[in-house]
Amino acid sequence: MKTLLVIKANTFDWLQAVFPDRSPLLASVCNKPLLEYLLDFAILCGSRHFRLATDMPLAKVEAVFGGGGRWGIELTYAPIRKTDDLATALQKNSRYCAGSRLLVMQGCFFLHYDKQKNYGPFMQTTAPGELLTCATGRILIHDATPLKTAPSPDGSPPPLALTSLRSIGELYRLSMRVLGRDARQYVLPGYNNETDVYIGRNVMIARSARIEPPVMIGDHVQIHKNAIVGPGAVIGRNVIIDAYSRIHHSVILDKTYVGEHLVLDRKLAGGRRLVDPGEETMVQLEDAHLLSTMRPSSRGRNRLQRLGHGLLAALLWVVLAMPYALLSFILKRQGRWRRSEAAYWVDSSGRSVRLTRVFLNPSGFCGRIAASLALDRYPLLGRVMRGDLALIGTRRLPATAANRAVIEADAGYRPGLFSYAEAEHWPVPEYDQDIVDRFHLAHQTLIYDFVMMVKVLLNKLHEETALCKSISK
Amino acid sequence: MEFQIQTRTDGPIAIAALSGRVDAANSRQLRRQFERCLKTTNRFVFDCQALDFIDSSGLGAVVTCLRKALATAGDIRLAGVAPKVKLVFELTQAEKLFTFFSDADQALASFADQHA
Amino acid sequence: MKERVTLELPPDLHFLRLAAMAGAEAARYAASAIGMQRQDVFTHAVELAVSEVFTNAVKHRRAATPAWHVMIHFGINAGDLEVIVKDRNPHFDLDSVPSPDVDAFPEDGYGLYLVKQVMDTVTVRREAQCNIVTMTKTIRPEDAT
Amino acid sequence: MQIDQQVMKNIFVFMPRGRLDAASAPLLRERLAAGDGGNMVLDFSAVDFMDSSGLGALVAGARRLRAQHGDIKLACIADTVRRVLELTRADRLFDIYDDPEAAISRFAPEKSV
Repeated sequence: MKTLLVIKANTFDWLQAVFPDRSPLLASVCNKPLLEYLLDFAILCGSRHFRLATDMPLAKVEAVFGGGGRWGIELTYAPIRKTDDLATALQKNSRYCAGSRLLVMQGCFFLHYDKQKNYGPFMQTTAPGELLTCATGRILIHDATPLKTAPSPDGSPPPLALTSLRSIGELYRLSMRVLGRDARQYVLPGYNNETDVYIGRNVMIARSARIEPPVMIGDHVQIHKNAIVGPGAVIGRNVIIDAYSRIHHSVILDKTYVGEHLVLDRKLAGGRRLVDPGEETMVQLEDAHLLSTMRPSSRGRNRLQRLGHGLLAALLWVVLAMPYALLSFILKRQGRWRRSEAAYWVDSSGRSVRLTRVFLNPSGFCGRIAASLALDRYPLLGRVMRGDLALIGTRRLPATAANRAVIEADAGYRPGLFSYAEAEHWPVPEYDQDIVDRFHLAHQTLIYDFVMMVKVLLNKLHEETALCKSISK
Repeated sequence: MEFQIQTRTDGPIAIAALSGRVDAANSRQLRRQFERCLKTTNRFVFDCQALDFIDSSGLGAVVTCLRKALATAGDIRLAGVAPKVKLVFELTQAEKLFTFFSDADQALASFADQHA
Repeated sequence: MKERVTLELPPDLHFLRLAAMAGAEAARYAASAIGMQRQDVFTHAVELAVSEVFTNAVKHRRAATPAWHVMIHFGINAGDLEVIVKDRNPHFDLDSVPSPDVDAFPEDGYGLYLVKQVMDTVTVRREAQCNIVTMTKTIRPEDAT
Repeated sequence: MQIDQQVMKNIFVFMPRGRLDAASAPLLRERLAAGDGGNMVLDFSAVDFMDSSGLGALVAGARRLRAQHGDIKLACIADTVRRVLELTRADRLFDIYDDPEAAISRFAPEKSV
């Protein structure tokens, strides 16, 4: 048995209208992409091949799903055109479709099934033709060869139903239904030690925060003091719920910052957008401290701050001068110290400066010491003293047009010699660090920066010793 | 953002039509005009029919106005708040401080009812 | 794990395949050293980027200049791969190269656009009469959902 | 690069082999231009790499043929080729089949009308 999913961009117009920057093919219910539910179902049906035929860009989907190896199936992709109907899509995949029973899914819908049931026999003995249909999609069985065995009359078929997806409201209600009622029917992401509580990896929950089931929390989430999450909360990946905020019966999409003292009740929020799924109204907030993106805080760049950072930098400059002179000299001779220059944006107004980058090879005794003292950043201390960079701040972005656009859109940019994410030892890809950086930027004070700076330096020391241990093993 | 004073049998009520955006750019102006009016009356209707957007400084100004009105035993009633503007009130819990009416006439009438 | 590999190739399309394949191999080496699950997309991205940049270097060769080589340098680090391509062509500014209007389906001009799409960072600088294109791509062991 | 060519049901079927890059694209461009309009199927089952030069040749070929009321259909593209088509959004320009026969038979009935 094979499965072919035919899904076109226009079936997601409703989602694009509200969240134009999010890939519709990765739209998820309870932190699990719709597509993954379909993959799971296909596997339950005994399908070992799954093909996605679509007119939408696939790069992001491919980055997540790859070749299907993680699910133990072969997942392939086929581009079709906007105007292609189902017959054309089948013809374009005729080689794939030939020679086997084929489960065809067409459109944008949610498929209700039960992971405990065995769908294999049912799928093999059901007569070809349309199986289920809803307003926005259908599933059918194609088979060129007649049935080998007659359909078994007895035994009720396993549960199977479609829900159409035409609006944010429907997507929201589906999330609430799966979380509150149907969770056991699906394989949901996260650890599940307690009934109705699913928690992802690297989740920080303050002691005074409260979690009220049913709740689902994605990976890399921070929930700060006195926040209340649940009942009925689906929190995506890379989300920060700041102090005293409450999330009830709501969905928070990936990469969202929820500020302090806010209440989200029966809402859906993603980035700066806040949606009331009942009324289907949407507002885009401009206040950084409310949702997601932060503006450069006026206190972030004031003179006192700069002076403080400059003085700290000067202190480091003096303390590290000897080790720097000695080690950089040795490492240069060993060919383990190379420097280059590149332009970076230094503030959100579009000013850029050329900064020295040092590539330090941390192998060998001297290399390890140099890396643990972060000597590769030493040449940039002068920039901190001059006020071009903060000692600790957000990740430095190279001066490219694309990054300029990023800085302008998400204005919480204060490039640092070190980034806050380094203090947190944030184990996620670069682009996810940004939200952590921005969080700290909103909370920073001079003392706070000093503490974070110490953390970074300790991390550097620890990282190197950990690396040595893993090498010596 | 004009405050108009309507004289009613039970005393004057000020109506302010908020339109477009209320944000950092004009929230101070709102507060100043409000305070000028406060000398005449402590009962206000903010007609938000044409209000498209409010940010936190705008919201802050409206809440400050409310506190001042309440301090003199008055009130501010909001009329015709669009759903998307109301979302911001809900998010920040400012919603609990205000009474909302579908249009300015009802908001005005509510003061009269109360009086009777 | 840090390795440096440098190739010097004559500015001739006969060596395009060699350049691109070297890119693919460097990427494969970097990816497997870190235990990356899905290497094919990463490897293909680097192969494509090297192919495009080398083609550019050959195409914009100044006919009158004496013999010179295109230098391709791979920096294989623990977390990312860095590719540096150096040529002696007339100055070119990355930001002044327009993106193709993909809706009009032009017949050319996709090269740098593709490079920017598949690599994480692309910068060009001018140094000692050379264009130095630096591209990096981060290796993510596994982006589990 | 080598480009095999045959005619099936009055349709030109080209089968390039190897890599479609700046070194080989001129050859494909030339072969596509040599066809006298009409319809073509490009069987890509032996192409494992294509960059922007190869893509340019394809787009140029498709434009020329379409101006003469013909068309190009692609068959059996590798993932690497598919990604280039997608990144440049050129996948919207071509019908892509996983079987050259299906592409040919899609042309054939249209011809007989």
